[in-house]
Amino acid sequence: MDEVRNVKWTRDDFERRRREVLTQWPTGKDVNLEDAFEYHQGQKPSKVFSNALNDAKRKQITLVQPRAGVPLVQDMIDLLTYLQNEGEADLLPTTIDSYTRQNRYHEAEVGIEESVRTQKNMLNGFPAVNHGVRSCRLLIDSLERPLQIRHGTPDARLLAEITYAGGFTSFEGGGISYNIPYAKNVSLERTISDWQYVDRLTGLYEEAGCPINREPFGPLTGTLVPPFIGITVAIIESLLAAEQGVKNITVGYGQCGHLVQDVAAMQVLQSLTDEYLRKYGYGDVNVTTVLHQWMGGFPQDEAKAYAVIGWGSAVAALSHTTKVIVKTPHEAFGVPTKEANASGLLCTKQMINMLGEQSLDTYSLQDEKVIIASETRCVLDKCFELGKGDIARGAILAIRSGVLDIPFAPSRYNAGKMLPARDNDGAIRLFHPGNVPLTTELLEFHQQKMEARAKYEKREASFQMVIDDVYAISKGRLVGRPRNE
Amino acid sequence: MDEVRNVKWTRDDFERRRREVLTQWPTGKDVNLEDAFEYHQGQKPSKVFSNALNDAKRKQITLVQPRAGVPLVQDMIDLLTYLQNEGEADLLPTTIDSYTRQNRYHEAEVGIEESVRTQKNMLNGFPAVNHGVRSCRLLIDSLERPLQIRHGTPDARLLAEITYAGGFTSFEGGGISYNIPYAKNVSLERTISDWQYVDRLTGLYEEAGCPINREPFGPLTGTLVPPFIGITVAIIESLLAAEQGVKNITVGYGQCGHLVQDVAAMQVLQSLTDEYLRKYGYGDVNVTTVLHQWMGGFPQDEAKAYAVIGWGSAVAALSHTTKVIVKTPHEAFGVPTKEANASGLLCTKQMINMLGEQSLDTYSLQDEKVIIASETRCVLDKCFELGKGDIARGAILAIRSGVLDIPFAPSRYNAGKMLPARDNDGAIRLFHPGNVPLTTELLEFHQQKMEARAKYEKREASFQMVIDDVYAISKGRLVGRPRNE
Amino acid sequence: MQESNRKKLVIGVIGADVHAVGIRILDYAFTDAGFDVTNLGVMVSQEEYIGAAIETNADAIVVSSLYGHGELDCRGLRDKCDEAGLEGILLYVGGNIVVGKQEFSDVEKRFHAMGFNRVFPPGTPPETTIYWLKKDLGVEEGASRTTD
Amino acid sequence: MQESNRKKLVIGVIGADVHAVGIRILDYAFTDAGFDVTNLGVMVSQEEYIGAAIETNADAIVVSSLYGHGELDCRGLRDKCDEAGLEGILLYVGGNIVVGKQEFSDVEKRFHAMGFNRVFPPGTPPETTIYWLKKDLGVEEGASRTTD
Ligand code: B12
Ligand code: B12
Repeated sequence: MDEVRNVKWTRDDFERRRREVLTQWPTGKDVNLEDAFEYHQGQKPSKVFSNALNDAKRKQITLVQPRAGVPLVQDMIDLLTYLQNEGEADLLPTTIDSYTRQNRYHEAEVGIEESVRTQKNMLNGFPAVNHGVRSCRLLIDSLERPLQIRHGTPDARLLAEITYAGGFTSFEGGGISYNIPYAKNVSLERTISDWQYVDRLTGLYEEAGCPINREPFGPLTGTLVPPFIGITVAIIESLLAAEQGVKNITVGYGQCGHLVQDVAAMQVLQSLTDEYLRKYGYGDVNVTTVLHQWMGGFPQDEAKAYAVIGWGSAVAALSHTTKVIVKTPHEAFGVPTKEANASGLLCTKQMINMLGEQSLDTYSLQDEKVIIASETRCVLDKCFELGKGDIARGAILAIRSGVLDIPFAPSRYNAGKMLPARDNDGAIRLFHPGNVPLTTELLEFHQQKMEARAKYEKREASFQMVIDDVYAISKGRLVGRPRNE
Repeated sequence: MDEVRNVKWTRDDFERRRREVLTQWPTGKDVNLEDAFEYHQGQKPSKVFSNALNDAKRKQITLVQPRAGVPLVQDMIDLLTYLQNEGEADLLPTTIDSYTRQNRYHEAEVGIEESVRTQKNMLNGFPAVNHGVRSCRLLIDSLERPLQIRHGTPDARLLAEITYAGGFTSFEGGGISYNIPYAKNVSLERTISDWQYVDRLTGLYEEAGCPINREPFGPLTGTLVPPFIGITVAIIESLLAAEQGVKNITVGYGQCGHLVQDVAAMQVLQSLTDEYLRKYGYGDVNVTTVLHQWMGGFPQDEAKAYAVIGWGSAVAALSHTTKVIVKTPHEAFGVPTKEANASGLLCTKQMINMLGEQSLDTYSLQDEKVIIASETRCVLDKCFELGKGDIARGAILAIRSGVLDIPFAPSRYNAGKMLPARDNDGAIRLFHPGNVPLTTELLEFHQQKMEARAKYEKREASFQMVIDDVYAISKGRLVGRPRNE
Repeated sequence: MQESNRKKLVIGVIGADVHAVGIRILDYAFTDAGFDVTNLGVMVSQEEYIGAAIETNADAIVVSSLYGHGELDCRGLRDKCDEAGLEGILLYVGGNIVVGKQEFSDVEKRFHAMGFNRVFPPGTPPETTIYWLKKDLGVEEGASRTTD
Repeated sequence: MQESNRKKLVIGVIGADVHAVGIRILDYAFTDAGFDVTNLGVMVSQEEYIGAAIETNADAIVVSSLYGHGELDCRGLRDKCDEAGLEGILLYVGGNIVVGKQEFSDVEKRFHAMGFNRVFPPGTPPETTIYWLKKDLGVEEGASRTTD
């Protein structure tokens, strides 16, 4: 593979790869760009994702979106219709199954057949590649709201081709955020390049007047990710996407649970993404934000799960994110029923609407914003430095060396040297910084926060503390206190 | 009746009335103070309400308490055992039925008989007077947590006698808070005097070394009550109680829905109650606080109800109230099943525990505290002035004249001239001040807030706006926006 | 609608029930919809409804009950109406009329058996009640003042 | 417990599943409880489990599956173990092993039929698994290192 650089692909480069991509599975042959553009151009404006988001941002309201995916087409239509009508969802998803995410289309085919045979859902999502362009359009045409593909696919080129041609107007993922938390053995060179493909494809649609929204996956592993890590990844992926011609980006963040830290993070996410895009010449990109309700382990009790959902909704409302991705009371068990999914939506909607007029203006919010922004700049500027000005190159080197380090990631390309833990108030701090290049003052800040907690809990900061934090919310707390407490 | 004054009753005065009280219903004859003191003194300390509250206050944690009452004794034991064990309730209630609340013991008796006959709960609570001392002790002895009587009884003298002798260690209510929202035709002279009786009785127990916690009913009508109104009533009832020898008081407040206003109100509630008690010579009273989750109309959808419950829990946690009174997902329909009740508790518990370490320190919190405290002082000081220094007298005159005015109250002794409405951010302000004696600056403040909302909504402030606010939360919002919006 | 043509309603909250908010809003909404409303407020006895209905020559009695004792409180109201010469007067009941979340069709049956013409579930919006009142009392839609 | 006496476990997350948190914690907890743990991480194929079990002479294979495809991924594992000469090796499975919230007793039955010795529901704490491992592998409680 050529060395990966953050440079817009030529049409030739793109076409050369494209021939390969479209033959990965038989349904690829049904993709026709001209026909696709026409389909998009004929779409009702209210069904175009970017329109809904830009509109919400202007009105300062927060849209509500579930996750949902089942193996069969008609079931999928029924499910989404239900979430739209009964769940009052503003935006609709199509969550892709895990075989498709690994490009294992043969196994996905088995899953479809088994699901038909057993009348049970044997796949954890919708295998869009196997179903192909026509089935996607059937989905789009059956529903009133904009639809997005949500997945976790390191190589999503064929998936993007098929679902874009199928009429989807938003696509989640990115070269880092859909690799490190979602793969074990795939190199960053590979995924960044494959996502440049997706972004270039998105650019082609934009150039044809068909806006397609792109959404880097903010929460990463969903497990004690310090805000600046997620924000750094979001900004890098925004820069990479913008270079390929993407014009509509939604940057995301997974709720940490600490009100002030979360609101600060959402604000920094928006402002620093805007700033870096402007600085590097992509000032014309529309940036919106998404908050993911708590992405770590959930409590099993449904009433307790509602509390976690409610708290995520409150944070989304108070930080005025453009949209919020919703969990369900079944989270700890498995893919939710449509009723459970709608319940999560309705709980969220009520909270969002109740709190939409309110804002936070705490003293500590200012401090926290300064801290998160400083941390992000430390890492991001170091990435540029490592890449000698090229952020694609820089990101690869940063992750390799642990400058950019994602906790609890399955990928062997991730250093995994940094260890996060909560401070005594519940904010996520660094228990061990690994190679993350923070300033001495910031490192001291984290250290003091951890010491304060250790002192309060009368124990040394240790990996046990991290484990306690991983379990905490599922056991009814935010901070994982010692068991004997 | 003698003129009511805030003066400690003599033992003679008390005994004279007592003979009357204990003969109001046959079960009264089983009350024996010496025996009652002995029963209380033999109680496990962990089952005494005041101990639990003082302990929680010291530890800065928030205890969780449901409402619950069914007509029959064994059902009541089963219900409370369930809420204690499955619902993880820290404090237990016994909610009294509405006939008992109106001293209609004959009708309560019919309700008991009908409930036995039809195997349905024909009463909306537990008729403790009809069941008598022994049944109360059966309740107390069957449970591990402290128990409180929660009711809404203008004349609760016999109820207090029986349930105190029955071993309850906390009793809700007060001469204003259990009259104006709970009665139509009962004079304040009457209820303040009757509650002096209850408070004096409480004092006798305290003097015998049996602490009984008293809790003025903070939320009043639960319908758009501006914070300073509730706080003023709480302080007046605390002063009246303290004079009669009450030593453990929990002042309460019904959540308004606006985060900053609610947290500010809880803080002012604690600090001003402490201040006025100290100022008038009752510095030895232990004051704790309670937040009631949203007391107005609830949404019917259970998932939406969870959002309202969750938001109340979040506010309780962030303001570190000593306890929180919990609603259930059945609120809009009727008295909840035990499962629904436990769900409300578990949702609350999760939220409280997740957020317990966090606090709010917003800029506007300081402003809001100054506003609420100033408003409260305006009304309270005027009450003292009207009563020529006597707060019992002053309260009666203040309510008669609308100086102290409770919105949407059923009592004909309440002026009902003040009209509340929400401002554009959702805080409760005065749409029409009636005779409430605020300073010109405060009146101007309220007026400006209402004008800002009217302008935003492009309509005049009117009673329709108030109605829209009454419905708002049940329809999924906090601020009742015009329908066409 | 002419003053004299206005249909007359007696409304109130029955029994020992003090829920004061809903009835105030119903008063406002019914008046706004063109009815002549006599609002007895909360804690209204069966005798008070009947007295007021006779006095105002009412077309309907609208009983509100929120607190759960509705079933005990409403028993015998139809008979008492008949005895008092109010045979056939329209009787509505609504609110949270029984204890707890019960299957509404059962509840409706029981209250129909008690002589109520219409029985409404929790949270019925004023518009619905107004719609049925007009229908049952033969008020033409066009003639009435509309809420805006 | 002597080094040589330690029971040997092969653990990992099966199939295309990348949930990395639980297995890391199980590794930590099993090691702490005195087992010799070979952790294959996420996305482990049946062949990899078997290879590692032969190589380390393992006493048990602990299969974790979170993402819902457990039923498809686990099929045939027992047969392949038998073919590879691992007859009778202890097979555990746990996590969120099917799609959605299903009646666990049914799920358990299906996985028992597939040859798993023990099947655990969502959110099983490490202590429970350790308890059964010790029981099934005949580890005396007193002899093992305890978690504190
Ligand atoms: C964090 C998380 C993620 C992260 C994972 C990051 C990473 N790489 O690790 C991200 C966001 C990337 C993710 C992705 C996906 N996830 Co996910 N995820 C979760 C979540 C919220 C928490 C998991 C976790 O870390 N828990 C904390 C650890 C400590 O607990 P644990 O994993 O449960 O493990 C413990 C126990 O289960 C037990 N245990 C585990 N294995 C075994 C084995 C044995 C023998 C025993 C005895 C015990 C045992 O011990 C462990 C330690 O205590 C869960 C839901 C939940 N539990 O709340 C969903 C969940 C597991 N995910 C799910 C799904 C479907 C997915 C996706 C397919 C996306 C989608 N469609 O929504 C992808 C899958 C990608 C892939 N190929 O695998 C579903 C599985 C559905 C099902 N089984 O029906 C869940 C249940 C959510 C849901 N309700 O839909 N996920
Ligand atoms: C506010 C409130 C109170 C306040 C009332 C203040 C006051 N004086 O007005 C306070 C705190 C004092 C209170 C006290 C009690 N309450 Co209360 N209260 C409520 C609450 C939260 C809201 C009521 C309200 O104002 N809603 C707003 C108005 C606009 O709506 P509405 O009252 O429902 O009326 C509308 C409709 O129902 C309809 N409607 C009403 N009547 C009629 C009649 C007809 C014919 C039609 C067609 C329509 C109709 O039109 C109205 C306008 O839109 C409700 C639960 C809920 N709905 O969320 C419980 C609720 C009504 N209360 C209840 C109870 C039990 C009590 C108490 C006994 C205390 C207790 N055990 O918990 C006491 C009773 C005291 C007494 N003697 O009456 C129960 C009734 C239970 C049941 N039926 O099974 C409820 C349902 C709560 C619950 N789930 O337990 N309460």
